[in-house]
Amino acid sequence: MREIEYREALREAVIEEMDRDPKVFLVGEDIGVYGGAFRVYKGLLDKYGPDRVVNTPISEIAIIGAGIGAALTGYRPISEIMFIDFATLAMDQIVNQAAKIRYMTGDSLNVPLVIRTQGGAGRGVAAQHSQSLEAWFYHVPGLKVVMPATPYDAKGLLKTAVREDNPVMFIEQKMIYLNKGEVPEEEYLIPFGKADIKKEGSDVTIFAYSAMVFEALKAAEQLEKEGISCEVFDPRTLVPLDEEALIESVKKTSRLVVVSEACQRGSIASDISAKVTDAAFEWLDAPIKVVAGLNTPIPYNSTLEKASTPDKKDIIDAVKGLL
Amino acid sequence: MREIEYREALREAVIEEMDRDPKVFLVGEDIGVYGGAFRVYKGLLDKYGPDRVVNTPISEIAIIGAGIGAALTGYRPISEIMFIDFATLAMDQIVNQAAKIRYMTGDSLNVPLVIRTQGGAGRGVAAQHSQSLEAWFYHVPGLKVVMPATPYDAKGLLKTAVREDNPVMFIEQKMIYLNKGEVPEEEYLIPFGKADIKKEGSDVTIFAYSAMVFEALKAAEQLEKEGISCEVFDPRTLVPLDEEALIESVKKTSRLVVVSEACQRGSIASDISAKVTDAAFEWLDAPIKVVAGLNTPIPYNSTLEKASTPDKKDIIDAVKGLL
Amino acid sequence: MSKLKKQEKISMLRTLLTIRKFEEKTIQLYQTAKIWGYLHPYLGQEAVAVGSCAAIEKDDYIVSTHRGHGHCIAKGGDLNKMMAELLGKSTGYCKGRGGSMHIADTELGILGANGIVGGGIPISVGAGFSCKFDKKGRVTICYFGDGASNNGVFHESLNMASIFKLPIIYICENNLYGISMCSKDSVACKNIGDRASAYAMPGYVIDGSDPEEVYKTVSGAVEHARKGNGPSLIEAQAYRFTGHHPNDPAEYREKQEVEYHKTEKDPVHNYSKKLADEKIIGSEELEAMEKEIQKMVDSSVEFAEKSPEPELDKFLEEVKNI
Amino acid sequence: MSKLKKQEKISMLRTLLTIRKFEEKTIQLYQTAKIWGYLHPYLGQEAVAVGSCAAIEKDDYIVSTHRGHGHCIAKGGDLNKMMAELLGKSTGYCKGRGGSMHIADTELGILGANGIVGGGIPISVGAGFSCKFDKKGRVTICYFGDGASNNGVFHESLNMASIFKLPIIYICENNLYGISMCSKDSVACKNIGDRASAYAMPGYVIDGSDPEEVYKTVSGAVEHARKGNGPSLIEAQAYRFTGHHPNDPAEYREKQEVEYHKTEKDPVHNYSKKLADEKIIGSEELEAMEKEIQKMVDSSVEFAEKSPEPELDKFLEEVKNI
Ligand SMILES: Cc1ncc(C[n+]2csc(CCOP(=O)(O)OP(=O)(O)O)c2C)c(N)n1
Ligand SMILES: Cc1ncc(C[n+]2csc(CCOP(=O)(O)OP(=O)(O)O)c2C)c(N)n1
Ligand SMILES: [Mg+2]
Ligand SMILES: [Mg+2]
Repeated sequence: MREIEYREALREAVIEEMDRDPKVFLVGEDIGVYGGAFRVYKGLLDKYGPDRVVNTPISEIAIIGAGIGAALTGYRPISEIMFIDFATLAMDQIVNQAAKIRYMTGDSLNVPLVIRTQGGAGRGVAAQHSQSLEAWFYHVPGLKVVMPATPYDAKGLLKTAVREDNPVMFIEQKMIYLNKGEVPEEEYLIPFGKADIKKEGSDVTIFAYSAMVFEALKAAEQLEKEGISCEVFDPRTLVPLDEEALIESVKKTSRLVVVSEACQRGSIASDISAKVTDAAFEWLDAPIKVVAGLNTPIPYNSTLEKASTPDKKDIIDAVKGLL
Repeated sequence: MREIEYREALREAVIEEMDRDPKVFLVGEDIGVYGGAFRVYKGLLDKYGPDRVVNTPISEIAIIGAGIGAALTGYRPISEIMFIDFATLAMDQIVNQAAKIRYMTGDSLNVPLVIRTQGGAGRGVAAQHSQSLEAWFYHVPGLKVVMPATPYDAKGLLKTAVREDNPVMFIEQKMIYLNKGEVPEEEYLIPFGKADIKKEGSDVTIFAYSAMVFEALKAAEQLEKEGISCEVFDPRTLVPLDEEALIESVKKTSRLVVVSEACQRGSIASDISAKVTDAAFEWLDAPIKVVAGLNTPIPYNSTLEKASTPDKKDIIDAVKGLL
Repeated sequence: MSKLKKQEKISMLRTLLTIRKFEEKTIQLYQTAKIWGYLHPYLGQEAVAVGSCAAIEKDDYIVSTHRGHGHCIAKGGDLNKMMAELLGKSTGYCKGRGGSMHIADTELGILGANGIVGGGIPISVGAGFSCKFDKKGRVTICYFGDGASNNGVFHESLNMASIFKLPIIYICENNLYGISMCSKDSVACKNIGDRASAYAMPGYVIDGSDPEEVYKTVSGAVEHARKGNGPSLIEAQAYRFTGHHPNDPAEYREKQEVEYHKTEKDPVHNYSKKLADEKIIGSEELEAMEKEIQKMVDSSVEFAEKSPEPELDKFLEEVKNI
Repeated sequence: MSKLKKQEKISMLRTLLTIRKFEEKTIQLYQTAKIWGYLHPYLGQEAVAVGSCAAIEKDDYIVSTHRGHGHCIAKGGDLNKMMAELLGKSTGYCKGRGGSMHIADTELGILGANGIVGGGIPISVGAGFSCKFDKKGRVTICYFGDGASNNGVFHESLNMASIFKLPIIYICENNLYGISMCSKDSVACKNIGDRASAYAMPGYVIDGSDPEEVYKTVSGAVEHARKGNGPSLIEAQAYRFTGHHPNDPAEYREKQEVEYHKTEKDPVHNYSKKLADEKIIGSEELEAMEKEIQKMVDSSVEFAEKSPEPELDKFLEEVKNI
């Protein structure tokens, strides 16, 4: 199969959905000629014109508001927040408005809005451009949270997000835009709430999402050589979460390592740990191990930066600690 | 000992600290003549004048910014966000600025800022005025998170917060402002990171904070009658967390119920569960039980509202489920 | 923009009275604890909603606020569903989930009230995009208060609306207060309407107690918008007759100020008198109208009281799909 | 406000040159990957920082931006510590933790650069309160870009600064672009400086490529502020000579526009020439000055390169106290 970059997969998804449905349009900063900070929208202004590729001022809360208002009135906007760190400026519209409108209004209104953004460390862009804040959105009833790791998942899930009738936080990771992966030429969709076992295994389940899937795979590969068989479980969407598949995997392996790039305190990793403790305590042969970021703002210096988020080695250590 | 209201305890703390240190001042909406939405600052404008009780326009992000800038330059402001739901408008200043400035600037600067706010359900003020969002701040390195349950704790911790050299989220709960409790006339301070066992017990530890402490106490009282002895563990400050005391309590009781008013998915309750699983798995006789809010925007209708946050009964059920 | 016909004037008066009586009733119900949570009465500002909604069509949009009953009624909202919502009943606009601050009606283009001050302003931008893209000549009215005009969302939204020439009419209801802070103290410049120049859009400062003045100004702004010339900002000066909410004694206001507005600037009283003076409505007709409206309001209460509470089981089921 | 003395002019030229040469060096280092992350060069805007910082005292405050090296140098920042920070070293201003966008120096009143566009604007309000409360006549300069002026924080902060009459000088550096969006497209009104009227404060639109014009205007605003008359807004028009960052080819700009500014509006070149024409500095003197500055910049690189990396163990220890 052909291989394309993660960002190309996203672009294809957007193009297919914009061609399919004239109600889909894009709003965000520097998404015109510039094509977006990571060039996901490169060429789209030329293709669709300024009414469908709305290049905005630096006005995060209005970017989300524009998406919500259009969504309420029949459109299917994709609002972009350039860095998830800047979502801090738009939290009212995301959390108090988009997430709650359908519920609060007794289903009178609904908000088919996709919010595309990206987070994570690894590029030396320091504390205000490297956060992993997905746990905030995960904690807000009314938001879907999607964090694809591969080009294949990115494309299939973004297309599903555009067709979803409720707001979706679609969170990418800045280090994987240039990763290549197999993506079929034919159209496909990936349903929300359906995990993907990125590698099967029998001794330990490693739950990992977004860029951490690759650290988990590297860890699994090395552990394989040492005779330890790991299952790499990628939920792909955190809300809804494929709990059933997760419990099944844990029942099979009896051991769980949960990985998240975000800082450990209050991370989604903790939540998964609590969930599985509650649902599958009797199946566990060892305490669940959480591997997550340090409780620190992300430092600029690259040695420190690397030390502040988990990698292959941390996962290997955690797995070995369970056996 | 004399008994005073929670809000009076807060007011006393503010007065004592303002009298002690001329650098302490207040910023927020309707805190002048009006005395704040819950009248915590009643009379303070008269007492201290408009330079120390700065009544602002409805400008949440500037209210926090005003606090940060003053804190950077030698003052000790208390910024108020009327409802924690409105902190969504100020997240950049709280999270990207206040929380990170000391770290990012290599300790050149620091931010002795207290952010007072309140959250929680119970007053029929629906989805945009009833959230429990402490998990967001808990997840942000660089913020202290304080959530006192009693007038005594409220006063002692607020005084400590004002003297703390780093930003503090001081989160109250709207239903307990009129609660009365014993507060000595003499000055006292309560250190951060020091839990308070609100009731000793031997069979199960109930971890609860803020208003949930009272539900836990009610549950414990009833369970006592049925011969089940519960220890009610109130961390008082969530960051820093008195992990040591918690582990000790769990070692004693071998069973843990964690309670949080916030919606369960991604709550602090989950995080505590994960922490204790990791640190005291071998001491546990049963899986940790999380009792938390439903994953829903808080409804207006009071029957539904009540059903959406935990109460005594939910805690009793959880405790019994462990035995 | 056409001149108001006699029938239209009577219709405006009817709506003024409807809002007035509806709000008086909600305050009663609040004081007897049938309505709880927050309630922000629209008393004193009726002419803003009435004059502005009279200037638009059913398929135009409005974005409302926490003080939103008036907007809703003026746009054609159903009193029964409103009252049922205030009582938290399953027949309410929001099935009892929202209460006073979240009423919406898609059919009528009511895109929702809002518990967040200024929360609707960014949303109006998106509705404005829809109106522009649809090319059906639709417009959006966005209401907000003097207090909201100091929030950052005002700035971002009006700037964006202007650069994309969105057909939006921004109506700032300056009722002189946020909760307790006077707009003379909270707004740095003299008139909020003057802030329009910062966004290169037309700005107006008008008497919001006069429905015809509101109608006229809004009609002009609507025409401007429908022609593709973009948004306008209208500061409609009116007064909040009650405290911020029914239990607010409003000690931060001078008695005189309150008295002045209640006696000199009561939109309902003044407009009744005007139409009487113009012989558009006779005193008997007016009395009949008032009675009829009162009956409607009373029957909305009856409807609401008889309506069932939301079912707990259903709620627990619904929550799984949030 | 005093007229500039000869020595002061020379000092301004020296600072212009220092910023110029520092920034040229950082771009080199970025292209050889010694500096990583984000780097936003100040080339072309030097006169804004220089003219404005010349108008204030050491104990006055500045609040800077992501494009902040110029502000830092003009306020007296230490080149060694700056360069060491850019190289992520433990001797840097932020001990290597912050990088380009977070440099601060309490002693010099530099309250920090910022990675968030507009992030410093609300902070300036608090610094302004301090200045006001202290009654020592201190002022705060708050820098931000044309792009930032469209963010809500601008509105809330300027409104608040005005109603409390805070001694703040808001300097909007309009370099014509956000990242790629031209301020002619992003700002709804003609001049950002004109937005001052929305906050009832004096507004100015000036040539930001001329350090003396900047100095003069800022001095006036500083005097206004020190007298207790509150804030001012100054739009200083300048141009970003590079792309948004060193790797940005800036295809969204016309070549002509770039050429025009580089040839006609180069603040460093123009001011060198002016002082030469005014016989304030001779060509040899200038050459010597340039050499000396180049040496200083080079030695800052040397200092930085020789400096130790932050220690990992210490970091892990520190993290426990965050
Ligand atoms: C963002 C936000 N801040 C504060 C509040 C609390 N609050 C509710 S209404 C109100 C006053 C609003 O004033 P204005 O915009 O003038 O509207 P009015 O109440 O006068 O109609 C305030 C401060 C809120 N709901 N939302
Ligand atoms: C809140 C926020 N939104 C977006 C960005 C991404 N960003 C970094 S610099 C920049 C352009 C800023 O433009 P301007 O304020 O004119 O400053 P300039 O770069 O021209 O100095 C943008 C959009 C950011 N850092 N912060
Ligand atoms: Mg008002
Ligand atoms: Mg710019």
